[in-house]
Formats: sequence, C-alpha cells, structure tokens
Amino acid sequence: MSDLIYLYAAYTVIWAGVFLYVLKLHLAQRKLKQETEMLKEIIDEKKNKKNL
Amino acid sequence: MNDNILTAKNISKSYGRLKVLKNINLNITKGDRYILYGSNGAGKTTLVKILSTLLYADSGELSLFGEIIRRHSTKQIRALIGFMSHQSYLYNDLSALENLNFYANLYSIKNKKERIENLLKEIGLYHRSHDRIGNFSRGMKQRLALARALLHNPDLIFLDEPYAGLDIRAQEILNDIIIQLNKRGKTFFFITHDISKGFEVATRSGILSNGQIVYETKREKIDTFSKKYKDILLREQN
Amino acid sequence: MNAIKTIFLKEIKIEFRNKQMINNYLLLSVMIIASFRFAFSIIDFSLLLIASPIIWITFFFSGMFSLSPTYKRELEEGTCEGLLLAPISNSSIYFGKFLSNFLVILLLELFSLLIFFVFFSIATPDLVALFILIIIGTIGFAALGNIISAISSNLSQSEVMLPVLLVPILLFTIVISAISATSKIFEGAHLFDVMQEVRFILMFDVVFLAIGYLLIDYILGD
Amino acid sequence: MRFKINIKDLIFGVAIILILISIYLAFIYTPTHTTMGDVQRIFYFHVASAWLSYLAFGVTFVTGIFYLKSKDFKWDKIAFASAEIGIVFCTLAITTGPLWGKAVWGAFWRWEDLKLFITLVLWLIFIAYLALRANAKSKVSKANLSAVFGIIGFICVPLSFAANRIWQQYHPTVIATSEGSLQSSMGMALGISVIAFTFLYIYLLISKVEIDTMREIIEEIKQKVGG
Repeated sequence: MSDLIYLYAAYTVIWAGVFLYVLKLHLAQRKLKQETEMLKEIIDEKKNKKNL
Repeated sequence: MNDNILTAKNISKSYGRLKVLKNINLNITKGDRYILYGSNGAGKTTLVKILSTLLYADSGELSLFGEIIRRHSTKQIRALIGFMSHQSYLYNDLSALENLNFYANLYSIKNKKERIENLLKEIGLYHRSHDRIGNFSRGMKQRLALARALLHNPDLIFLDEPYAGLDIRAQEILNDIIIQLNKRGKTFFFITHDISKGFEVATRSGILSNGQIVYETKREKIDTFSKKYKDILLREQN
Repeated sequence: MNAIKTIFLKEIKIEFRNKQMINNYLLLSVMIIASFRFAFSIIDFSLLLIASPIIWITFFFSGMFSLSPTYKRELEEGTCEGLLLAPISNSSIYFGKFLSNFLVILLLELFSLLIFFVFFSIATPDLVALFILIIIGTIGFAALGNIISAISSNLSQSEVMLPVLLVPILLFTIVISAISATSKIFEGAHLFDVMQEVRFILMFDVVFLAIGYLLIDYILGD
Repeated sequence: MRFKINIKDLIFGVAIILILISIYLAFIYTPTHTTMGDVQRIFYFHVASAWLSYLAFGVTFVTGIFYLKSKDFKWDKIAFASAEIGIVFCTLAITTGPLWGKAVWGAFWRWEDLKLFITLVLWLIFIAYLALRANAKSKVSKANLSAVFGIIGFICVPLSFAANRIWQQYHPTVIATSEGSLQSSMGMALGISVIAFTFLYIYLLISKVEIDTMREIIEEIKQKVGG
C-alpha cells in the first residue's frame, strides 16, 4: 500500500511539469501580445505627430 | 583574353533579419585599382570578405578570374588572391621568417627560401628575420603583413583598411608598392572609411552606403568626390 | 597532406616555444594526482578498483586545458582568417591541429601516469597493453576534443563551456570504455582479454575523426 | 495565419482528449500488474515522457542537419524549440523513473539500468546544448554551432548505449523484466498515451516556434522605434 505514494508522486510530477510548461508558454505569449499593443500605440502616436 | 578579374552580380547577404548587402554589382578588370569608401557599418568588411571567398553570399553570383565561386571549389582561386587587413594574420610566438615560411608552405610556393629572403629585404626587415614578431612595432608588423599577403605573388589583392595604424612614411611606402605592383599587372581592391587616404592611387572609386554601392566614378577631382561622400554620410545619419 | 604537416608543425612549435604553458599543464597533472592521493589517504579503499578511474579522470581534466587554446589562440591573435584564406581545405586545419593535440595530450598522459605510479604504490600491470589503451583512447579524446574546442572557442566563457560540452559526450563513450578496460588490465588481464573494449574505442576514434572531418567546415566557415 | 491557429488548437484538443482516454486506460481499464502492483501504472506516462523526449531530441538532430544544409533560420528555431521541450520531458522521465524504481527495486536509481543511464546522458547532452546557445556571441554562430553540437550529441547516444552495455557485463546485475509480463491491454494503454504525448509535443512545438518568431519581430520593431 505504501507503494502508492510513489504512484501519486510520479503522476503529480508529470502533470505538474506539463501544466507548468504549458502555463509558461501561455504567459510568454500573453506578455508578447501586451508588448505588441504597446508598440502599436507608440507607432500610432508617432504617426499622429508626423501628420500634425 | 578576357580582362574581367572580378564580376559580382546582385550579391546580397544578411545576418538573420539584418540585411548587410543589397544587390551589389561590381566589375573589376585587370589592372584596376578600385577603392571603396564607406562609413563603419556600411557593409564594407562583409563585402570584401565575400569577394575574397572568406564568406559566401546568400544570393547573387560572384566570379573570380572567370570562374563562378561555389563552396568547396575555391582552393585554386584562393591561391591567386592576396588579402591584407588591419589584422596582421601573423603569429606572435613565431619569428618573421617562421611566419612567412608557414604561409609559404600553406600556399605551396616554389623556391620559397629565395622568395622570402627577397621580400624581407624589400620591406627592410631582413636583419630581424629571426626575431619573434611579438616584439615588433605596429608599423613593422604591418609591413610584414603586406609581405605575407604578397608572398604567393597573387594577381588580385584585397586591402581592408590598409592605412590604419600606419605613419605617413609607411603610407607612402604602401602607395609606392601598390603603384609598382600595379605596373606589373596586379589588380587592387581596397576599402577604407577615411576619404583623405588612398584616393590618389586609385583609378576607380566607389561609395558604399547601407549595403549598396551608391556612387561610382573614374578619375574625378578629389574635392568633388569628397563633397559627394560627405553628402552621403549626412544622408545616412538621417 | 602537406598542409596538415605544416599546420601540425606550427602548432607544436608554438606550444613548445611558450615553455610556461607546458610547465603549467604538467604542474596541473601533478596537482590532480596529488589531490586524489590526499582524498584517498583518510579512507580505506581498494587501490585496484580506483586506479583506473583516477588515471582517466586525471587524463581527461589535464588534457582538456591543453585543448582549450587550440582555436581560441587563432581567434584572439586574429590569425584564423589567415588560415581560412589559404588554398587549403578546412579539414587539413582540423587534422593538423588534431595531430598536435594528440601529441601534447599523450605526453601529458605519460607524465601523469609516471606521477601516478610514484604517488600510488600499485603492482605494475601489462604496460604494453596499458600504453596501447592510452594511445587509442587519446586518439578519440583529441579528435572529439579538437572539434568541441573549435565550437567553444566561439562562445563566451569558453574555458567553462569546453568541459560542459565535452563531458556528456566523451565521458560516456571513450572514457567509460577505457576505464573498464584499464581496470581489467590492472587486475592482471592482457590486451586480448579486453578486445571488446578496444574494438569499441577504435570505433569511437573512427566516428569522432569522421565527425570532425565532416563538420569542421560548418564551425570555421560562416 | 488564421488557419494555422485553428490547426494548433485542433491538435491541442486532440492531445487533451487522448490524454484523458489514456488516463482512463491507465487507471481503470488495465489490470493491476501481477508482481509490481498498482505502482506499475507509473509506467504509461513515464514511458510516454521518455518517448517524447527522444522524439524531440531526434527532431533537433534532423532540423540541425536541415539548417546546416540550407542555412535557413527557420530550422534553427524549430531545433531550439524542440530541444527545450525535450529537456522538459526528459526531466519528467528521469524524475518519475526513480519513483517507480524505488517501489519496484527498493532503490531510487540503478546505475546499471541502461535506459535510465542513457536518458540521463541525453539529458546532460541537451542541457549542454542549451548552455551552448546561451553563451553564443551572434545569431549566426549560435545557429551553426548548436546545430553541429546537436548532431554530434545525438549521434553519440547509440554509441554510448553500446559502450555502456559492455560496462554492465562487467558488473552483472539482475535485469528487471518489466516488459516480460506486459499484457496486451497494457500495451494498448501505453500506445494511446504515447500517441497522446506525440500530439502534445506537436502542439508545444508550434506554440514555442510561434512565440520565438513573435519575440524576434517585436525586438526588431523595438529597435526601429527606438532608433
């Protein structure tokens, strides 16, 4: 019965690992999206200044 | 006989997304002394490396001595090319003689002993043949570097910023050697950022800006040319 | 062939002209063996079992320091392009440097072995078999080490990167087979008893030399 | 672009469904192992993780060759993404392996076990691969050198496998025969989990490559805006 600890431990490791990696990718993607928005704003501002 | 020594057609090179050279077209015939000016970062060094087969272009076609350059097929062509840069390509732990001997062996030069002796005499370093060049001054090293570049009697000689680190006297010697060798039928291609140097020895001049040859001329007054160069540099900054 | 010889001679000349460098390598070997000696002086151990790993780990770490400057020197002195401009193939640069690496590492190893026998009193094994193992092991070591040195010389912190890149490949191929064979030799076996290991080491030698020959172009070129 | 995102989400969906199926198979459908007990159920995802890491390192190897042949940075990007995913799953495989080992053999690690050993060697090689990339000086040399190193590293793995077999004959031990009593239902569960992880891999690879591409473009725009 004590063996089952290893079973739980192993599955925790695997799913935590997979979950964390997927999460890391999603966070990176979200950060990049924010940066694109920011850049868009900056570029738009520059364009407006030029037009004025 | 075809007098075309170097023909570049639409040569482009980029590092990642950064385009260093854009559609360079160049034609150099036998006996030319071509000088190319350009600011730092204009792509001069990359261009001279491609023309001397050190690097390969992403696209376009380069032929040297009538042969199209491809990877792994350049050994014979390299034997016809001399290259001198601001780096000496010499080993500090070896003597002047050993350095030249090493390169003479790499280029499989016949009667190398005689040739090396003559060259050392010509550049005035014969009396220091057995000294380690780690102790040489910058000017002496540069002279030896020139001897190294001319060792195998190349027909086409590239000079990358050859005047850097030379005093006025050494610059005159270099110009003399260029003219002399040119009379014997050697072709020169050199690059520099300094408009005050090299213009008088060149038969053709060009300006490289942002990876493109934007201006080319033959025998123009230096005032007109340097005005043009300054304009281009100014435009680059904006 | 001529180019390989020329580069080999040049490397050897530079390596031995700078006497301090060779002295430092020799000193390092003494230090490594001495540190093993001290480390094992306070515990009970079976010399027969640890002799072979000690020898090869010493070879590995002292040899690595002599591999590190092979290409780095060319880059620092700015002579790399001088070689690349010459009408020779890149593989002759590789083989010339491989031969000089091989010779220098072999000398270091023979010296380390001598120091080992001084520090650890162990019955002398079949020396011919031992030397043959060392020679064929060193061929692979120099062949792979040379190519990894070419890679690491282009990296920042190249001295650290060389062992980081070399250990996972070299240790689990050549070194492990050599350790297995050498410990059998120390237990009294002869060369024909360890033919299986010898065959493996020779196979690695061939593979590593082939890798160097095929891939050096991509490391030295653009 | 729109179409590509749809494919990516589709693959992710398939991966999730297959993973749920294989969890069901692993815990409920398959019988308890006769000698190892329930703990044997680690096996399905442990093996799948190991498989995924071999696949990922294999992709790094192949795309490394493609890169050297074509000098197209696209291949380098895939090689790097695949190596990173490989490291993640290799880490999972070498942490779950000992957990299973502890239950079955009574010891966390057996140096004599070839599969553990080789997986560890692979892990070390590709950790070194990532370190190489982190220390490269330019984009071009990063791509060139890491491709060469990835190729050397991957070629040496089967050789290392072979070399260590003789080393193990030298230290003979009882080889655990886990596959010896593998039932067909267990085989199927394993097969499904391997397929599930393969889909997961494809999804992760596409995401990672997309992120790296986007990051590059943003860097470039930033430089333009800044300068």
